[in-house]
Amino acid sequence: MSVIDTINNLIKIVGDAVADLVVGILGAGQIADLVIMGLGALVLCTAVALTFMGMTWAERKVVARIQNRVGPNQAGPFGLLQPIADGIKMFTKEDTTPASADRWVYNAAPLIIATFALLTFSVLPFAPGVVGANINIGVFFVIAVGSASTVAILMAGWGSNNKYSLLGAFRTVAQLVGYEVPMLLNVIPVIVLSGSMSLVDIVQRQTLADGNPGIPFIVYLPLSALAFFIAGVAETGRSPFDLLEAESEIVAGFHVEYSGMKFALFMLGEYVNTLAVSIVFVILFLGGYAGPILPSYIWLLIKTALVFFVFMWLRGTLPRVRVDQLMALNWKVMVPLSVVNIIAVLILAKVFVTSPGLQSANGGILVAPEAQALILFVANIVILLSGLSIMARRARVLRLAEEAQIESRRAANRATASNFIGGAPAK
Amino acid sequence: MRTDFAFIGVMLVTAFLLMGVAVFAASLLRPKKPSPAKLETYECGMETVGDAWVQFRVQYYIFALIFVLFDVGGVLLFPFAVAFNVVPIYAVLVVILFLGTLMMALLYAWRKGALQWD
Amino acid sequence: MLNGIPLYWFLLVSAALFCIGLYGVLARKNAVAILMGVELMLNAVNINLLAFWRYMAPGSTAGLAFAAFIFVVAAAEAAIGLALMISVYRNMRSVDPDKLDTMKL
Amino acid sequence: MTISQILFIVMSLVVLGGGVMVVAARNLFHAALFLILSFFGVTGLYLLLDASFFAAAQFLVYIGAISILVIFAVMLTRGAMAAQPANSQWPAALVVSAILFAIIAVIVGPIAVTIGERQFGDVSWPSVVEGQPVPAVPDDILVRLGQSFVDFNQYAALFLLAAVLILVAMVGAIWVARDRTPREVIEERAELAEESQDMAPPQHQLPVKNAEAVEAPTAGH
Repeated sequence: MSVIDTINNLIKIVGDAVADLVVGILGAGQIADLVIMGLGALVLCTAVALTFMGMTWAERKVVARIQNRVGPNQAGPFGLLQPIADGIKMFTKEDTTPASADRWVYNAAPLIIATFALLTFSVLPFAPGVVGANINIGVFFVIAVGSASTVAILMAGWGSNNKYSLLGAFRTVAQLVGYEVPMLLNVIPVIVLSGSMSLVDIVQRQTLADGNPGIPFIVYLPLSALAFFIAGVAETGRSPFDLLEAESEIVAGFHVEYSGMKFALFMLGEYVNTLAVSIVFVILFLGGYAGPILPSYIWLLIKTALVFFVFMWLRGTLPRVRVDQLMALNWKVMVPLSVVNIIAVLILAKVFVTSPGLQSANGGILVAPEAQALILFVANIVILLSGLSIMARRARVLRLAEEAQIESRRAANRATASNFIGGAPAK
Repeated sequence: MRTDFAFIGVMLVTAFLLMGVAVFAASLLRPKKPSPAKLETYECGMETVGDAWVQFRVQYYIFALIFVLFDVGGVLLFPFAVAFNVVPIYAVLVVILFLGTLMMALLYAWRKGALQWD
Repeated sequence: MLNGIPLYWFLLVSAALFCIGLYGVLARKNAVAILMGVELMLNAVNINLLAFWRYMAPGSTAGLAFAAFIFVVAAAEAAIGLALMISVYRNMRSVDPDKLDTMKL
Repeated sequence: MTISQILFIVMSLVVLGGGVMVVAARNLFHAALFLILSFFGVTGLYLLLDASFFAAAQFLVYIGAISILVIFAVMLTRGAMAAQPANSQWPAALVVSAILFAIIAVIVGPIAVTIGERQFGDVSWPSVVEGQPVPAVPDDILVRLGQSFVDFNQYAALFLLAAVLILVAMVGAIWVARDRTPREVIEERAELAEESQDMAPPQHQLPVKNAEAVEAPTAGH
């Protein structure tokens, strides 16, 4: 085995060595398996938690730069020790539970949110052969586990027994739960193209037979990728969809009563969810860990960092959307466009097939993968543009109607005013 | 496949225990000096008025129900998406019919103003 | 995954869940709680369907298709049932089925 | 005891314990949370049954969606939280449920019971031969399920019926739950009054709430 192969498969080799060690100590059997799995899970959780700390630092630094500030620069070089300082603070800060809180519910909510955020990582492939659990329902599992956070948010809102918390939890859930629908719908074209829900298979479908990256699905499905990304931003409750922590309106939303470690767990849940959405986006649309020259896990890291940078960029620049805009964007734009897009992809993928086997089975026109990608790309763009133009026309009609209404009201006001002046009885 | 789900189970337990340990360790490290004022419900510094019994608007419920119905509709599409390569071409028509019916539901909600948040 | 689990274990659990749900439907004083009981019963049905599918005909899709249909039914039932409860509550200020005997708006 | 058996027992305890608390909890919000716990246990049972897709769907639909709906409904009808969890018939309900469970347990259970001439229980389920492993689930079961959803000889009708059910549920639920404007309320009540006048001699005007708050439809009726 060459040095390059060793570097490429570093994670797998280390993992196998540890597994061999455990088997050597305990002997092969169910207990050894359990210990290996436990070690793997522990390493995974710790790695994700450390990434969380790094993410908080990176986000502060990047958003500060975007807004012409410096960001953390006191603790260590470039403020690199800031997350550790934060951690120490979180650990040692007094943690009050309101006297009127529903104790069990109040304490369980942050644990649930953090646990299920971490659980997502058990099915994500990080490199060839490096995946906690390669299950046949991977994407579906990720979306399903992501929906657990809504329950935890409601628990936090209720458990605090605080008006702001409960209202914040309600608003959050009612507004953000809807974005699960476009998320579900936009995964379907990807599954249609790859023929499997397993994340490993989806990455493989975007990789050529010789291991080089093929055409990523973002080229096939730009509209789906865009909608999935927007839905992902909204699902994680980040700016510009961060209505759940609209400080100016409902203080800090559902976690206003939380402090200390429990508050840290809510933050961890948010950032870990963001990381998970970034990685899932990379896997679904950017070809996952596939890439030339560099080891695959480095490629995954680069691509994920890129997606997360866009997240931070949005946070640094965009103002918060209004509630009604948020709902309208979801139900009146993204869901109908996604459904139209699914229909188009279904028809086109059935008519233009890429393998002779499928052609002989179901008919259709045999084309090269590049041609199929081009056809789907054009269809996606056409749907997106026509959707946008319909929206623009509709917005214009609404605006004109509103202006006409204002104008007529003004005219009516003028009429009454002149009446009053003309016919007012003298005192 | 089975060991995969076993790993998910182990991951669930590990993550939960890890988070629990973090909270427990913090409870050992942190100071604990409760006072009645500290334990009051936070209301921007004002005296807390009443319970958290707020009357909610029914709009929240309507959005939730639209979401639930679309959610189950989406779930039914997943097995079809996996089987897409092996189904005959008329199957696409069935799914289009399915999606069209869902769109009719969305259109109804739209026309009734249920998608309008105000 | 079924090492040493006989089919009737699943059937007994499902029967017990169904009866718990039935008790909830018959005995609860709040209509929302009654609907929770109905959800429990639908879950029991689904356990039964999937257990029979797994043990008797794992190659067929009949049990799975009907289980998926039950999901839709459960969602529709919850949506409409709870909407009714909210509407009733708005008009009557109560969701106690014993008090809802007027048949008037 | 195999690991599967232990897991099954744990999951069943979660399911049944959650279920019991759902029907016993005084606080409706707690009842809803126990309902979620019960759903979570059912997810585990589905995994034991190798129905992974259905486990995830259970998680998504029941825990992520239906329970949200239930909690919202609990909140919206909050003033009505009963001080007593059960109505006056609860002993009878308990007896009925227990008898039903006993009957089912006898029928499906392993113990043979002879009542009169006939013997119940101890069914040897046809294809599950004692001591033999259950046949494995084919790997492409999801593909088969997807195929059967769009096959008119199988469940295409059911599949489309599901969409229609969703449509009908949407229409019905929105119609029932949505907030009416005062004008709509008045019109609806006027219609109702008209109908009742058609059926019976008029006795009194139906009470109209907030009639003075809006412009009542003066002409037309």
